[in-house]
Amino acid sequence: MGAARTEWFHRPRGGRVTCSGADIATHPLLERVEVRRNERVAEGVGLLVLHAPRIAATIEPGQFVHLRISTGADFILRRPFSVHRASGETIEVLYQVLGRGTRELATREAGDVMDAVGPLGNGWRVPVGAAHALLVAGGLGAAPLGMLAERLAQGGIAVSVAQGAPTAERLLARDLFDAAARRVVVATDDGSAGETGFVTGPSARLIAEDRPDVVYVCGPEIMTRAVAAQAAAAGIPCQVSLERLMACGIGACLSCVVTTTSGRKRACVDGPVFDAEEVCWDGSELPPRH
Amino acid sequence: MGAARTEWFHRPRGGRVTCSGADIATHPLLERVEVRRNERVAEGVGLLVLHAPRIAATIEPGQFVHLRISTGADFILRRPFSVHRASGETIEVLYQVLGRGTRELATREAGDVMDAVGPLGNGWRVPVGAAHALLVAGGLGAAPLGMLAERLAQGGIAVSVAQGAPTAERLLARDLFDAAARRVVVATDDGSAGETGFVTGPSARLIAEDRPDVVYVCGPEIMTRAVAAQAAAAGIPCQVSLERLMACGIGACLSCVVTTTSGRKRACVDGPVFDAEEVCWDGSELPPRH
Amino acid sequence: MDRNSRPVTSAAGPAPGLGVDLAVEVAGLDLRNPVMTASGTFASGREFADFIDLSRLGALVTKGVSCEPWAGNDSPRIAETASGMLNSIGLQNPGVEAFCERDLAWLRGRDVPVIVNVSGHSVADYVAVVERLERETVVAAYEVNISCPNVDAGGMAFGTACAPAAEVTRAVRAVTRRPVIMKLSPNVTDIAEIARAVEAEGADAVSLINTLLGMAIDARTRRPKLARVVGGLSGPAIKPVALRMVWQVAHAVSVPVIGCGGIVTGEDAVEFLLAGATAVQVGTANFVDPTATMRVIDSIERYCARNGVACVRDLVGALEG
Amino acid sequence: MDRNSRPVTSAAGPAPGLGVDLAVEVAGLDLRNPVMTASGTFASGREFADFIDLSRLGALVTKGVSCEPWAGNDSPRIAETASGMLNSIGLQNPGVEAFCERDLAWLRGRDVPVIVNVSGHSVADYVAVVERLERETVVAAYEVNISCPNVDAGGMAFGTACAPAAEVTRAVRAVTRRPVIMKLSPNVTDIAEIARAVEAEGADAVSLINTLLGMAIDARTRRPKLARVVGGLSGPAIKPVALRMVWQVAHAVSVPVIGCGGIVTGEDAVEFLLAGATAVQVGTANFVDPTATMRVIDSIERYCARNGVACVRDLVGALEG
Ligand SMILES: Cc1cc2nc3c(=O)[nH]c(=O)nc-3n(C[C@H](O)[C@H](O)[C@H](O)COP(=O)(O)OP(=O)(O)OC[C@H]3O[C@@H](n4cnc5c(N)ncnc54)[C@H](O)[C@@H]3O)c2cc1C
Ligand SMILES: Cc1cc2nc3c(=O)[nH]c(=O)nc-3n(C[C@H](O)[C@H](O)[C@H](O)COP(=O)(O)OP(=O)(O)OC[C@H]3O[C@@H](n4cnc5c(N)ncnc54)[C@H](O)[C@@H]3O)c2cc1C
Ligand SMILES: Cc1cc2nc3c(=O)[nH]c(=O)nc-3n(C[C@H](O)[C@H](O)[C@H](O)COP(=O)(O)O)c2cc1C
Ligand SMILES: Cc1cc2nc3c(=O)[nH]c(=O)nc-3n(C[C@H](O)[C@H](O)[C@H](O)COP(=O)(O)O)c2cc1C
Ligand code: FES
Ligand code: FES
Repeated sequence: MGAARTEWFHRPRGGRVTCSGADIATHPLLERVEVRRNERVAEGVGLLVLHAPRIAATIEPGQFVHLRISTGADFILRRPFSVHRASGETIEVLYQVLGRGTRELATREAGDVMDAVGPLGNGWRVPVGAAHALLVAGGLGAAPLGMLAERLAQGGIAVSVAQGAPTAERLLARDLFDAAARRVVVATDDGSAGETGFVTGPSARLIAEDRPDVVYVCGPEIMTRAVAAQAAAAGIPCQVSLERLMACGIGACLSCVVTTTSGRKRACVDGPVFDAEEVCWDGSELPPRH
Repeated sequence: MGAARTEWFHRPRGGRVTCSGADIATHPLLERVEVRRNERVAEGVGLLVLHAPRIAATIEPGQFVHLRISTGADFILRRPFSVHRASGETIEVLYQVLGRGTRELATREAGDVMDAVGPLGNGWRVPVGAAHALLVAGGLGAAPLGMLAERLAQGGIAVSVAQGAPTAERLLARDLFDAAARRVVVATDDGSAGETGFVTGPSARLIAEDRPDVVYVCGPEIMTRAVAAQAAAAGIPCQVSLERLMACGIGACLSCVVTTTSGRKRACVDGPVFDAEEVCWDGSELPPRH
Repeated sequence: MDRNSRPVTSAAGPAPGLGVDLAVEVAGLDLRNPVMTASGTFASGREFADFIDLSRLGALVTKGVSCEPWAGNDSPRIAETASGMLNSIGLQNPGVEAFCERDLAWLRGRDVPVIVNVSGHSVADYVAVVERLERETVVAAYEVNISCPNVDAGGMAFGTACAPAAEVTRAVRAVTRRPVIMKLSPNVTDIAEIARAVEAEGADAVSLINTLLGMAIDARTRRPKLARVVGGLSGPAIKPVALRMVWQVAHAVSVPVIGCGGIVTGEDAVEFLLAGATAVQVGTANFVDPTATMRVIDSIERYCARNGVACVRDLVGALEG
Repeated sequence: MDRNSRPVTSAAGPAPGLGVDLAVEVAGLDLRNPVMTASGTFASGREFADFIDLSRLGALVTKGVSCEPWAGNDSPRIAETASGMLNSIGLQNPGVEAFCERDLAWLRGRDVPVIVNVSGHSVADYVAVVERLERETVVAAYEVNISCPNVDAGGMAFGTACAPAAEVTRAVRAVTRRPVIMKLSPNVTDIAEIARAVEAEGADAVSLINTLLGMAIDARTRRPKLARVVGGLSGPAIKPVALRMVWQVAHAVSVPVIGCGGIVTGEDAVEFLLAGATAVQVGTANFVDPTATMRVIDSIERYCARNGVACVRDLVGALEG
């Protein structure tokens, strides 16, 4: 069932889909980045555009940056954010305002500087010969899938999107999905756009109707797991992006482990993208967001 | 030698010098204040103008406010600052940028709000029948003496000032002193204004030449002590404003004690102004500023 | 300057009245809510009366009082640290006699349960203080401080081993029928063991934690920041240690636990209740915000209302596995 | 994607060369400066090689290694707290064999003294790890962790009483001539006593502090923030406790003390040296800034230059009364 693991070896990088082997070593760097824009895009969600030429030059879809938000004297861990889009010398981050760090992030203005570590983690990989991909996004899960949609389309791979969110306004990255995908099906909790309900409805339908060659999932872990099960049942290879609490972000502290069939792996370097088949859903996911 | 302690019972409040007994109870309040201006007045020194109508209404020269500078999530003690001047609904603070709190204070802009506890502490008192006062200011010690000079002059008391600072630029509150005093003698460490050297030169001369009825001193403790000794030798009553580390500022924590002839007293409520005679200089002053 | 001409302070208003039952019982005391002041951070309340309505407190715990007057330590006595502060006040107090005359006299009729924090250099000292206080009707209970890191003789020494902790408890227990709360030190290998020892001698409750022994150095002057060199660490920095100890002790004893250490918000207080505390104390936060206790009470109430908790007692020990 | 096509990282440059002698000797090791990494916060250095020049470190202390592979604890394993963090990693490691093959092989020839942090569930475990490591020439010294609060058997239990601490020291001492550094737990009543016990059994140095046992609760979910409930508190929050313990231990033993706990800046490091540490370790700060160790080294050097300290060793224990 599913593609053998060794077939996951292309990275969806623009038109040139390069082959790079399974154990892609990421060489993150520490970059002083400047805020170019920081604006509200939906209730409690901001879009941060950073001038980060060195990170932008190499970041792949699915990778993330670790931002040092606080400029104060006090100690605060970095915060990890997927890169939603990279173009030229800038990277974009879609963030949900939740706690101390993201509240502070929301107050940053154009011209402010902070430092970022990145690119971090592995990215989404494309199975050899894939022609059609389904992207399933739940809430903020749209963030790392936006850049993937763009790159897949540029690489000539057909894209379908199933997207869910609490409300129409919170269907993020719509511009990228609309531009890249030949089909976007949405569901909202309140029915303000698309069908009423979870994204697992559209994803099941798209898997059945479109028979994609690969499914990419990012969202709340309970949703991710459900979609992974749908893909597995249909025998379609599936990759999932998982969130864990992260201290270092570079593989040193072991705070971010995910239990896999081959032992505990670090979400920050061995992930955040995992082959769904290898993930042991052990109940250690983060509590759902407010 | 010196005036008997019971004679210290007038407060220098504008034209109406009221009698209020020795044990003046201060009723501080917690006020949300708004920054009206915050500007550099000298190397490393800022002037903060706060809209604080309720504190401004009752504050006396020599009293201070306890500012909550940090707006972040992290814990930081309040910082005490003498009120340099009060007029109408505003109070002014002259502050030296030293550490974490004052560095952050320096970044506050017009429109920012913070909260202040005040008025705190006792103020300077005027001996009965005093007609001529000498104010001795060292560095930032000019802050609480500025308002005193203004109020004494308004009350018809002749004012002389001896002022010292590292450089001419750092002779603070000059406007208030020049307007209120009939004589201002200055000394700077580098000779950029007045005589070269410490303020203890001018203070000794003014004590000898002018024979004031009272001496008010604020500055580094080593200077304060020296001037207090000059006044004592001349048999002139002297009040000193002392700095101690303060946690609560309202008399509850006992962190700010000053050793006096009648035991340990709290600088925040029993001071910061003390009758020089009662202070036991026990070497517990703060280390000199940078 | 007329006292009455000064503007009335911005005392936090009365409870929002969300229909939540905030009452708790600790060691036989009925408290209107679980929020007390932490000893030494609130004096005897007088200084805070300009800011808050003291009668809204669950209980008021006074600054430690000893038999004879204590002068405390030299200055500097505090140092700010990351998310906390060190203090080496050293239990400065005017002695129990002056305390009764000034502080208790002022507290009489204030409509707030008064818990007197008791210090001593010896077992006899503790007993003498309590015996003197027995004559004062305003005293609702004793909190016996066997955990102050800032005095040379006595203080923490009593709280860092079972035998002396038990001995102080036994001696105090023998001279009063009022509730005895033993205040425990966190500077120990096994706080649960100490808690069990004082419970066995008749303590009606335990309160914890007192401050962690710490130190700060000024690299510029190369000197300790405190004249006494070492002092007690308090504030948000110690909250994780305090929560852990409350949780351990709540599982080790059956008397109520009063939790303390770094509480600034209502959420902090709720965390202590969930960990097993029946009541909480707010300490260092009072210095930063003199209305801190009121904020904490109101916010616990809102937490309960929002989460469908009808009665705050339902939170006690309700940590889910 | 070619590895070489990626831009070179912004590794902090070489020492500014202010003519300060930064070298220290600890337990027979000659270090180019007093700054080490703290175990468990730096893996085996590989992850940091993109950011800094490892050969500039005084020494590199590896993540704890045990005889058999350990899976560590469940997630979540960390929680941020006020000026600090809790971790309950639980010494996850691939076992000494894999460690030698992967980590030590990579470290060979890196021109940095390697100190291997050793864990065990039993005395025999510790001995077995050291015996295996004796065959590896790249190992300069052992740091024996008898203070991890995150494992059930062993770990901290060895570090919280004199007898087991002494026993582990004796056993390890018997199987190696390399320097043995015992890493002490702060979760004790009297850390000086433990330090003396391990010194008596031949420890060449002591390092302290490991993390303080703490806990965090999510009021919203009513659950502990860590799957294991309790974890170790590190970061600036604990610095005052660490400094105090270093100062106490430096007065209690004559072997060198390696100070650790909340060091973020060069000034923090200087404070530890003044308190009596001969070297320091930077831990949690590495997570916030992967170049933290370099910043600390450079800033110690600048401190010395500015204050006329020709040789960093002159700072050790130079606290003024
Ligand atoms: C690889 C990765 C990519 C991510 N990408 C995005 C993104 O594109 N957009 C976005 O809005 N969020 C993203 N997140 C989640 C984001 O990191 C958290 O929402 C954020 O750290 C919360 O910080 P806070 O200070 O507001 O919350 P707090 O609750 O105050 O944070 C406390 C601690 O918990 C951690 N934390 C809290 N929630 C999460 C979470 N869900 N995942 C990981 N750590 C968490 C914080 O990093 C911090 O250490 C991503 C997480 C990971 C691991
Ligand atoms: C009654 C009183 C009136 C004062 N008036 C003025 C004034 O008008 N202008 C002015 O510039 N300064 C004044 N000070 C000193 C001022 O409070 C400190 O400079 C300021 O708190 C330093 O804060 P920081 O965060 O920059 O320094 P940090 O060194 O980071 O502060 C750390 C801690 O030390 C305390 N502290 C540091 N230096 C002093 C000091 N000299 N006195 C008291 N506490 C200190 C801080 O309050 C804080 O708790 C006054 C102090 C007192 C007690
Ligand atoms: C300035 C100060 C003085 C204190 N004095 C006492 C005291 O007299 N008796 C006592 O039992 N605890 C005393 N404590 C300890 C507090 O009551 C409390 O246990 C500790 O500060 C931890 O709580 P916090 O973090 O909320 O402050 C004092 C604490 C501070 C900060
Ligand atoms: C994530 C993490 C893992 C750790 N693992 C180890 C370990 O394996 N062995 C050990 O002796 N100490 C370990 N420690 C403790 C640190 O080495 C250090 O003693 C402690 O974190 C205090 O220093 P800090 O405040 O600078 O982090 C670990 C600490 C952290 C935060
Ligand atoms: S966050 Fe440190 S190993 Fe993944
Ligand atoms: S600062 Fe608290 S008593 Fe003076």
